[in-house]
Amino acid sequence: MLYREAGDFKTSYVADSQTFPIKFDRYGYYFLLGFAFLVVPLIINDYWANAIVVPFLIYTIAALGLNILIGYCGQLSLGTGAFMAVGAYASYKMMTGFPDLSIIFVIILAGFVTAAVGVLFGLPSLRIKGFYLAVATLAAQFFLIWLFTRQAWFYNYSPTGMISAPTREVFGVPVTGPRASAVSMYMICLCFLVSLAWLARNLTRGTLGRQWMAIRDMDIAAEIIGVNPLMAKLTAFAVSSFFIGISGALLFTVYLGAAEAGEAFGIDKSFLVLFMVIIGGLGSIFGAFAGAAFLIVGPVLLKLLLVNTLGWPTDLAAHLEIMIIGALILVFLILEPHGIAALWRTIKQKLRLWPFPY
Amino acid sequence: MSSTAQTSTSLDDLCSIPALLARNAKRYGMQTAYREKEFGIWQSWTWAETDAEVRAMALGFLALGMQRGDYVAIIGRNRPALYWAMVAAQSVGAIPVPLYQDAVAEEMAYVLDHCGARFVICGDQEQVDKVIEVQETVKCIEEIAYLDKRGMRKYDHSHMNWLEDIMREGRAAETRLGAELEKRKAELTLDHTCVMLYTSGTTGKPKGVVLSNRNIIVTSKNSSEFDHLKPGDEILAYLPMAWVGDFIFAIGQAYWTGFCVNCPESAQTMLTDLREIGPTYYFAPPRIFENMLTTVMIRMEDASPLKRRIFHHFMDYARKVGPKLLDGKSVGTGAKLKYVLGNFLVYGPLKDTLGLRRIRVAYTAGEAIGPEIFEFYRSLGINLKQLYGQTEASVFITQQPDGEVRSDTVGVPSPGVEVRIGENGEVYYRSPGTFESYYKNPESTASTKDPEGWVATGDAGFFEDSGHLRIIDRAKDVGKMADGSMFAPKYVENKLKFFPNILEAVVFGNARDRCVAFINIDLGAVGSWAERNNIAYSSYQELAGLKPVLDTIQAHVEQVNESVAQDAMLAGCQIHRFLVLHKELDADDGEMTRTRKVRRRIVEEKFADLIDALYGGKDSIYTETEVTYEDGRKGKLKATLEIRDAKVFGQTSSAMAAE
Amino acid sequence: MRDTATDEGYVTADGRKIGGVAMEMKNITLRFGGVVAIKDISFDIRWGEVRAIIGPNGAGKSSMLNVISGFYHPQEGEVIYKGYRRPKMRPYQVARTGIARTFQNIALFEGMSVLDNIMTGRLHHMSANLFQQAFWLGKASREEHENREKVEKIIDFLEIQHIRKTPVARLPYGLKKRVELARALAAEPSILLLDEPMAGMNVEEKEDMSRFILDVNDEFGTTTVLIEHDMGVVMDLSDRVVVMDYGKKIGDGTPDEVRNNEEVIKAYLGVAHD
Amino acid sequence: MPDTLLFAMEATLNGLTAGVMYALVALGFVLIFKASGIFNFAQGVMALFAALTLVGFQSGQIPFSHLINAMFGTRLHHFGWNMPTLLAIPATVVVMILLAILVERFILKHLVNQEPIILFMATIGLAYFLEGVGDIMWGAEVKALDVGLPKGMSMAVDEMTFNWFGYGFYIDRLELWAAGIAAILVASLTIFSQYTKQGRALRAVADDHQAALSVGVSLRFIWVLTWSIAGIVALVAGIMWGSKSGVQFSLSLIALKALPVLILGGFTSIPGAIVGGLIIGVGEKLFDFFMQPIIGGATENWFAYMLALVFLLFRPQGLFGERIIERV
Repeated sequence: MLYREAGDFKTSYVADSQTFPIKFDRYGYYFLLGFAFLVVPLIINDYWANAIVVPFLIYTIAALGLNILIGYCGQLSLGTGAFMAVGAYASYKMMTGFPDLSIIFVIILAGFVTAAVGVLFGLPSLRIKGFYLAVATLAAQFFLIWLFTRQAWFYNYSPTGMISAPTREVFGVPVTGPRASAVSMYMICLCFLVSLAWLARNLTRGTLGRQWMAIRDMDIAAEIIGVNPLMAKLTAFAVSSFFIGISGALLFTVYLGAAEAGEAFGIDKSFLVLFMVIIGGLGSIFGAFAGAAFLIVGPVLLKLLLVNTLGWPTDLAAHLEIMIIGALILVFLILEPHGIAALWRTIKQKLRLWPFPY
Repeated sequence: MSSTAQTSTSLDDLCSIPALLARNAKRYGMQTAYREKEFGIWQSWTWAETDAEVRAMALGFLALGMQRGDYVAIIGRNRPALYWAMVAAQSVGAIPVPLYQDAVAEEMAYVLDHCGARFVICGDQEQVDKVIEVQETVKCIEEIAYLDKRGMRKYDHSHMNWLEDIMREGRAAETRLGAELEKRKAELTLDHTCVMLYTSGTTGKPKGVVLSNRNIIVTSKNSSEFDHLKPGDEILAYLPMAWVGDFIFAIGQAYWTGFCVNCPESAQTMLTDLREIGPTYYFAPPRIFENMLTTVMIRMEDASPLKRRIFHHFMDYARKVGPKLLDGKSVGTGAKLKYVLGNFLVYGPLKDTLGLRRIRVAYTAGEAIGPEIFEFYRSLGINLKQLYGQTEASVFITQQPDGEVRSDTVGVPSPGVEVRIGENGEVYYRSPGTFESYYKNPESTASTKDPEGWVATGDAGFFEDSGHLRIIDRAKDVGKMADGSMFAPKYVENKLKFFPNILEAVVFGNARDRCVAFINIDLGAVGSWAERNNIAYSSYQELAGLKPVLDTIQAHVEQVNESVAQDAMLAGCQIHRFLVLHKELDADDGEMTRTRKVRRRIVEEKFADLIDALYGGKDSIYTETEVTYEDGRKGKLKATLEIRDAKVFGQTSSAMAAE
Repeated sequence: MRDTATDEGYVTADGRKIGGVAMEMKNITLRFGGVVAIKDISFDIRWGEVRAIIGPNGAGKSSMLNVISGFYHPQEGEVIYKGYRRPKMRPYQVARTGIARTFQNIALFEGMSVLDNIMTGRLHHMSANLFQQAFWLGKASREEHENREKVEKIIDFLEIQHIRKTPVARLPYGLKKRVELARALAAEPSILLLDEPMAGMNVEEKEDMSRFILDVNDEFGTTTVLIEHDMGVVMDLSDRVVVMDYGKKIGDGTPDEVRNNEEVIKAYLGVAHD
Repeated sequence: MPDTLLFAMEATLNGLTAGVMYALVALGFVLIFKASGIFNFAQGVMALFAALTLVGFQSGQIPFSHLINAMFGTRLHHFGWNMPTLLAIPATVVVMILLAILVERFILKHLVNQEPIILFMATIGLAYFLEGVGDIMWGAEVKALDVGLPKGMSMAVDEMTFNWFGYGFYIDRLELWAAGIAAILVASLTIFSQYTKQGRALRAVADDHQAALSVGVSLRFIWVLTWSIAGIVALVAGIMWGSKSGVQFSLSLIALKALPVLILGGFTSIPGAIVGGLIIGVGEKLFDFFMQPIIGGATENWFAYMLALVFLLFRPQGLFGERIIERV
């Protein structure tokens, strides 16, 4: 209905293969960017930043990463939590080890460290598939968490076993530590998210992305037509872990400020991100955003409704939340196995064909 | 005369298509001249690039030894390179002769032989094969060039070239032949032949219509100014290149105004390509608009009830308001607002999915278009107009100016065209577009075009008070009634046939005092109506005899009478009595041609008894008719037909007019 | 019979020049555990020819194709390719030596569009590294569009423009087969392997496919090796035919030579009823 | 005899008994995986749920009392009577069978012939759902479970070992019982699948879905059946684990522990599950026993997975799983 496509034709492959080939979508996208960068910073307050916006941004990054691994390369992983922890602890060690190093670099480097670890635990994927691989990643999950909780070096022998982020500034504005303002937290996460989403798009649109998908759809055939499984899978693990590592680093340095591997990056985190990817839609970048939004905003609204409005005990609300999330996942898998992204696609198609049914 | 005189002076520097190309390359160098959907995207060429391509091709042609006055046949679907080939041929002083690509070898053979083409330029293997077949009989062909390399490797290339190769040689020969090419281009004047187009004559062999540069360029100039065409306009070139219209739109007007010509990927993808491009200037014969409308309706049938409701509601509204708005008449603000809403919900998306959203000017011509079809597009806010023309006139004879559009006229004489009605009602015209002659056929030239340059169209028509021409019928079919007033059966029959319920109609009345008609109902339409109102019927004959059916038909007839009564000249053609035939007119029984044209004479003889009954004033008649069944058996069909009187209008006035 | 690698090609009935030996199978034997799939088979493939391997179901044709494409590694015998003995390679390495193939039961990437599927065939021709791709720097995007151009030529050649952007999962069987051929062609292979290209097709589709196979060989001079158990089709397509039965080679030569070979006739009468 | 060795032996014995628990849960996985190719991640939560329900019945709790109170501001908690264990257990069994039916009715039926990954995800969703429901039904606080199984140090073992080595091993009697019950369970399952009609149907489906369907085995019935059995196995596991260390969320985590067990044993082999369970049980105890001094304790958290991982690299199809031949 809203689409006006007559005369919106392509005279070059560059134009034809752009991210938003349809003018209408393109403008919508520009509008959103403008809104996120220019309007939100003016209206955002601490509550919104902490309750919804910042976690949304951070988890979207993680979801993007996991989506690359599962959605694009078809390698199931339950180690997300641990990889986020790697990012977090790497950034912590670097911040404390090299106080003058810019936080930006710290976070990016943390990403690279995680990528390395990811590759290490990705190696089995060359011989193992499906659930078997999932178990292998569980090994990563539990081993790494154990490492971070039991080996004092990782938390600088602090008596509590906690790690806490010192204040760091970007252009003289504190973005981590207690003095960081909502806006600065928001902006740094937003910048990371936008640029990482852009990277993800580039990687998935080109030959590497196609190799991933080939492996996902039919690994044997893929190898026979010339895809090197080793390269494809390991790059997927590396890139995915890079993303996840960065989100972990942000979660710790910017959002939590202080963390303990056990409860900040436990197996439930792995599942949370996994759900984001499933509900959002496997193999879709938009899906990562949708899924994260859904699972971050949903619970908050639920809590607002049950606790603040109906005044129910928080623990009960929490249980209900778990139950509802579980139910939602089932509903989604049954109604639309390909998640919100697919839903969105169908709606869009309808709009484009309006008033015709096909 | 005078008009041509003054234009010719102003056109001295732009006296040929190559000259126009040169101007465009200078003036619109960076603007897009051609686009073609190929390899997934719209390959584009600016005017400057086009100029270079054409030059390379022209030089190549020179290198191949193309002479002044050579005839160059061009066969293939609309593709930029083939258009360039025509211009390139003109540049070296040769004359392009585009042919219908779907023509069978024999037809092709006649044309190629008749114009003595030395060069043939083919789109692809299929065409080349035809030409090679033709070459057994036609000896004049010396060189064949083809555009699409696919499957051509195995052919003997001693007298065959890939167009690309020709161009490469041309570029190589720049220094050697450049000067010669310039010379040849400089020689061209307004009086040189621009193109030769063969009209698929209804009777006898096709005739080669010779059109001079003056014809094409002046006509293009006038018609472009008439519709304010401008650079940046877009057209989709999908109609046969051999058809004069395509030549005028895609070369004449395009080169004059410098707008962009888009070629679809293939015939199958035409509609999707149409949508992608979204032309601003569009021509299509009524048939295409009709099919489009049908598909729209079919697709809407499958839409959800709500959608359908919205759609129909707003479409009905549009029929009321749309045309008014288009003609710039005032309708209250409320109505405007509702139209805007409708535009957002229905019209806009609809036009967009059809690819008609950006249209500024659209034309239809060739045959009468059903008023409701015409109105449908108008009401969507598409500026669809009618024009009347023919090859001999370089298309334009009359056309409808913006804001004066009606479904039943073909508009006012195009700028520079003089039109007069002969005493037998035939339409004559004279214009700068008037063709030079029929190639190698002086006698039919003489018979069509008199010494003062007046050309007989062969159509009968008349001017309304509004100054709009209305075409009635082929002149030879128009007769006189007893009272001497004009008898134009086709005109009335067409009006009847616009009703979906009526499949065929035959009107009689030549040299009689009043008109009567046979009617064939449309089994599909009426049948489904019967089912909807669960009326049982076993046969066509029974259905045709049903009272409710006859009532509806009568209503239709009377409607037609009313509209016929509108214009004095034809008021006499109103149908006083009619009957619905008990059988469908059928080619197997010789009542129609295979192309479903009614054989008037035969019907008249075969159903003489019915005609007498109609004039005799009986109100029913028993008849037996011999019929041929699918399996070839013959049989007798017995029936008693009800004859009805139809209300006629303003009889007296017409009678007076007649006296 | 031309089994010796020495002579320099021959000329076919329709006058095409066939070059020297492209690939030679020397005494190939392949076992799965105890089962012998291929037993001591030798034959050669020449540049520019259409070479068919036919035989009843279970004759070991597909296994042979899998040996050529390096998916199976024969226990005995060697593959001489472009004059050199081919060492044991992973399938993807073999693919990079210019051998592309299609699969008997279609192996397209169901989650991707037709275009992307065909683009995967081009991956040897793309060398932008991870970072160039991540930032879509010059090389990555340039490569992408250069190769898109090549792919579009193939799409045009196989007349599948109208389904360019459709997800392959939605395509009918016949078209899928064509897309798979396109993917193999996109690799610009020196040897093209077709595994029952016409399996499960109706007559008309078969005709189309044969036309395309011939056109490919004709247009690009691609050396083509194809497997079929439907004898008829093969005979008009191929220049030389190897006939297998129960893992053994029972005939090799021009279609006519093969047609008149008793063993072949026996073998085919034997399975005439299945 | 050196003490370390004795301690090691003790650890081994403890490991064996712990392994039985793992084996019990793994058993549930295998059953469902064999019959429906579904990797039922919710098995552990089912155990938790079963245990919670059992306790709930015993103590006569009112289901969803918290929810009801929250909604209507009532103060409900208990019916005021306690159900005898011998009644509570069958009741719980009924609940588990009901659950199986519901699962088939509302989930599996709609997910037929989806890719395994989707089904796996679904069971994760189910796990979350059940966990939430369990907590809401019976409250999330840690509960003690007592079905009258003997507890505490087994004197017999203590004396015996003391007489042999002059050092008495500490073995919890409960764990001996657990081992016994597990053995019985496995035995009866084997008998069931060998000698009953349903059992054979079950095996048929496991071997070849299509074939089974064609001979008229109702897949839906089989699913309900297997999920019920899995439910009962879960109940047993729940009882064991619950009476040992109380009914609490950690119970659902043994599900994760069962994964490596399956890796070792292979997803489709019942004996595999048992053996795998024991290996892991013993392995992690011994590993912890020897490595604790060097790298610190709590290695049970990951040892099992690492073991499985290393193992996978050499034998991707598991201990008893059949070899995979890749075809094109």
